[in-house]
Amino acid sequence: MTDSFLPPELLRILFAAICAIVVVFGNALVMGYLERKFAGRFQRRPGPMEVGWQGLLQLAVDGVKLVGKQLVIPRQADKVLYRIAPIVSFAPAVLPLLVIPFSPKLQGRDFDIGLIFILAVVAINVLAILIAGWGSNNKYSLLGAMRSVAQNVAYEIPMLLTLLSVILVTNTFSLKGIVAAQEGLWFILVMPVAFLIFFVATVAETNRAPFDLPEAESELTAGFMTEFSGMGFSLFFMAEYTYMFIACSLTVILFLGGWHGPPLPYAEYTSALWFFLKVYFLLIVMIWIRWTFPRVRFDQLLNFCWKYLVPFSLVHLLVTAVVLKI
Amino acid sequence: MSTTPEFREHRYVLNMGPQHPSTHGVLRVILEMEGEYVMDPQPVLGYGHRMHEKMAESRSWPGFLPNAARMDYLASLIYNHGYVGVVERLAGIEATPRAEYIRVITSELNRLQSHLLWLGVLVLDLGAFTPIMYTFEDREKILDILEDVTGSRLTYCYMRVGGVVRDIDDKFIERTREYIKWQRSRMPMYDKLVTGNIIFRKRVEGIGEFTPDLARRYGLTGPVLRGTGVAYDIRRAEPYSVYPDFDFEIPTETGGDCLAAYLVRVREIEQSLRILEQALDRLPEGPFLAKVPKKIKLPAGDATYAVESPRGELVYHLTADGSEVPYRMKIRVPSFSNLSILPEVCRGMLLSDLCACMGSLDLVIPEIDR
Amino acid sequence: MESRDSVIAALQSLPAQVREVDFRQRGYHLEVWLEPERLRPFAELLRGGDFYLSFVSGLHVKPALEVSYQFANHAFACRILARVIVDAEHSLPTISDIFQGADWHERETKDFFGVVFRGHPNLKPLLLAEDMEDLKPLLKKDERLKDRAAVTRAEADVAEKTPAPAGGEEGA
Amino acid sequence: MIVYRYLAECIFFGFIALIFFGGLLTVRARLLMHAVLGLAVAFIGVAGLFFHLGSPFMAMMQVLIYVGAVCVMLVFGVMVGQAPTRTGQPRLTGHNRQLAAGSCGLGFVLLTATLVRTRWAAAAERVGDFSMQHLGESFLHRFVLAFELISVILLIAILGAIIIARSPEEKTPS
Repeated sequence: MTDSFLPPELLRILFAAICAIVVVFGNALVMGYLERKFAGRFQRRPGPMEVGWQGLLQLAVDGVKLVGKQLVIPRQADKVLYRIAPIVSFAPAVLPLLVIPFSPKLQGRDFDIGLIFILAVVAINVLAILIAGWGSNNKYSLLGAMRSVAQNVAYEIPMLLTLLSVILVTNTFSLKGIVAAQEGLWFILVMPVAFLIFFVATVAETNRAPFDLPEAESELTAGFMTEFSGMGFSLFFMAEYTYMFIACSLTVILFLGGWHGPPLPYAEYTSALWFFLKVYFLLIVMIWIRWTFPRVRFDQLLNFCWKYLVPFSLVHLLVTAVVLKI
Repeated sequence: MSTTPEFREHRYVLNMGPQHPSTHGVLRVILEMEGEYVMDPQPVLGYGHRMHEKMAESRSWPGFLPNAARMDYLASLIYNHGYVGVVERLAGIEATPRAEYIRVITSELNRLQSHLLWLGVLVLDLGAFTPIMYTFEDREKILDILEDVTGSRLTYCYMRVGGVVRDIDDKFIERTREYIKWQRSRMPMYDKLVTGNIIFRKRVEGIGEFTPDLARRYGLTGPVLRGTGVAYDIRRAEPYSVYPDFDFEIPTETGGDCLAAYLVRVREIEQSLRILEQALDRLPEGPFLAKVPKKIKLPAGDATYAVESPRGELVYHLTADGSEVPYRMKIRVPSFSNLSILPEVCRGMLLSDLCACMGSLDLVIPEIDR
Repeated sequence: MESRDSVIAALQSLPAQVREVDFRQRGYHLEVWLEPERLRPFAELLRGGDFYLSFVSGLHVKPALEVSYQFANHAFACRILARVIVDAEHSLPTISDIFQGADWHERETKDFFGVVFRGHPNLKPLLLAEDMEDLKPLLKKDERLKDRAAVTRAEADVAEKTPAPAGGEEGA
Repeated sequence: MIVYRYLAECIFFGFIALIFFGGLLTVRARLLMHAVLGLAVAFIGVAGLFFHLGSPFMAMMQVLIYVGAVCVMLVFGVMVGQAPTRTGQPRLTGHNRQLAAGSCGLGFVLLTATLVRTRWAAAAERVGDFSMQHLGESFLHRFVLAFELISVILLIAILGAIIIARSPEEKTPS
């Protein structure tokens, strides 16, 4: 029994929540900048250059612009749903950051079932996209939303199956435990196929090119985001980058050894550097893919999942189980 | 629409355009959809209709040239060429040899920039952003070259009855040669980045297939027709200007699908470069503008002049009544006929494939609407 | 049909009035005059001969509207310009079931000249707005112009014997 | 730890309120879509209760399956079925209203009877979360047959759904 008004555990969680929000905004800024700069470099142009040194402040300025923009609500839209959709998409994006172990000590809370927690919370995003698509009262939005559901439901399966392979090896749902299990050997070396399947599935789950069908701008104008402007749009935008960050964090935790790397002083905290380096490496790979490949077609997308990824991940799971038993 | 006997309940209507990223202008396509399948696409034209044919009847012979440039903003010089061609044919005026060479050179440059833009835009329609930046980089070089000699970047008004308005100089020739070298060095990159891309190929292979006979029924011309294996190019079939002097191939493919049209266009880039090289080598000396009366009066009668635009057969059909203005000017534009096949070919297709299909038709909407 | 001569023979047996013209002067090879009732057999003949329809166009001349059809062939150089005078009701049979591409061209001609194509499945305005059906912008409102056009047509008939005069004339 | 106690109480009643709010939204909504979303809110409330009662695994499953899958499927069904027409459902009228009231009353009576008649065993005081392990053991040892039977039934249901959905006509003209 302590006499303090607020127990330290609660303070810790509050602090972690604030940090998570900082990470969300910081990540959106960094990703926005990286995306533009890399896109620029891939396209033989400099990217943003005007605001700040090398265009560093461009994203901040864009943010101010988006916040200042009028929120246009289509007359025929379902006003309530239209308004809450970006919030429903954005709010759950913060929660997973509370359980991600950036370093042995930098973690909001170690959770026995951290992995399931992340998957459960992220699942709400699909609902948000559906609400957005339906609430806008626009056929393009609706089509985008429907594509999104089919895609997310389909790609969740190979993702979960490959994830199960890792769980079989580590015997824990705790993210910290999974990272700790990779002390000597990263799982990417043990299960390269699982890593590939998982990464492809996460690209699809985060609606990134070449699987960006829910917002395919050349077919559906902007899919479920068609009618959103100003803050509504920027919340979706930030949510998308946060989900990308979470997806890549998961990949790093599951396959790339989390915070493990060459030793650093004060490693319990500073090894977060390795974690972030790996995450941003994956994110840059995602950017690279986006600016290189055309978009796949809807039936190709689903065929790829059901005919290749699901069987492969099933076989992989089986092989893992057999090998472990032996 | 009238082609569907009854409106089925589980179908819904999707209005694509007049403002839509894949219609490339103010084209509107009313799509009757079943889920993601397009069951009945019906193009609605006329959003950019300016009645050029009527305007022609109130302008003097040279006065219509700027109008001709504004129909197809990607092939203005070829539209120039066709127009001066039909006036010269009816008036019995011969352009000087140097002028004809300059016309061919500038027309081919124009064709190249049109094909380059199309290449980028098609891939953009399929969801890849980067190639259009590369093609714009190439295209910019052509536009710079043409800007120096014609004075404008897009809606050129460069040709005149009897010749062209300005001569080309050594600098132009040198820059064009440099450009040819540059473009050749870029083609392997496009081969790798676009043609060899597995997703790209899967997106265009077998999409929007049609046969030579279907193409004939709809009056399709240009690369879309050549994609079905018919080597029909006005530059060869009814040679005009000095095209018979040059050695070039008519690329054809047999697939008849989007991929075939794509491959034909990409190979045409190389052929245009070949024509350019030969024309620059053989460019004759002499005046660039024939002696032409200031005010041209055409004899009564009619004449046709067909040229090969980047999109197909462009025909000017002119009826004169002996006065200073055309009595009737009919302009047959290739995209008009090419688009009319859309309802037939795209029935039962996925929405994404419709975008690919429209991209491979290479539509220029102001040309269709005139 | 493999050559221009066989096309001429086939057209003459239709029967239609065929005239070979100088390509260098006119830009097409054959000029054909048709009776309205011969239009569809003519189109079917060309359809069998693997021609394609280049365009359909109208021309406002003195006796009545004239509709011209231009066809060309992929296999050999043979561009045909067929002229048909519309009948008393300003109408002609459609050929859009023979050459599907004619669909839009006929609609356009209806827009600009008000020619009614009998049997056309969907003769709604194509390029003009729906409420502009009565505009017919390319009809000559000016009687004087129409007179001149009538002269034009007469001269074209005469030109059968004498080649068309060449060259412009010096302006003021 | 008095603060904890109060916080816990507040959160508990907060979740109860959420469930009621979601439930009310579900039954009062005139649009099917709103009803489903109300259901999602109620599910989240239930997940909160699970969490509160010391079974985070059940809570996560509640969110993952009921919110993330069942609700999404329902919404999907509504969107596909109702298409973009969004005229609300008409309010229940006389006959239907009586039927609804009757069935609700019956359900309430049955539930209450069950609640009252069950002899509730006091839950063991737990330290930590072993619900997951417990669940896993029951599924794969004690109830393995029932578990497998359910999966077979689900498989048959999915196959049936696919067959029904595909039967009317082949949509893709190859």
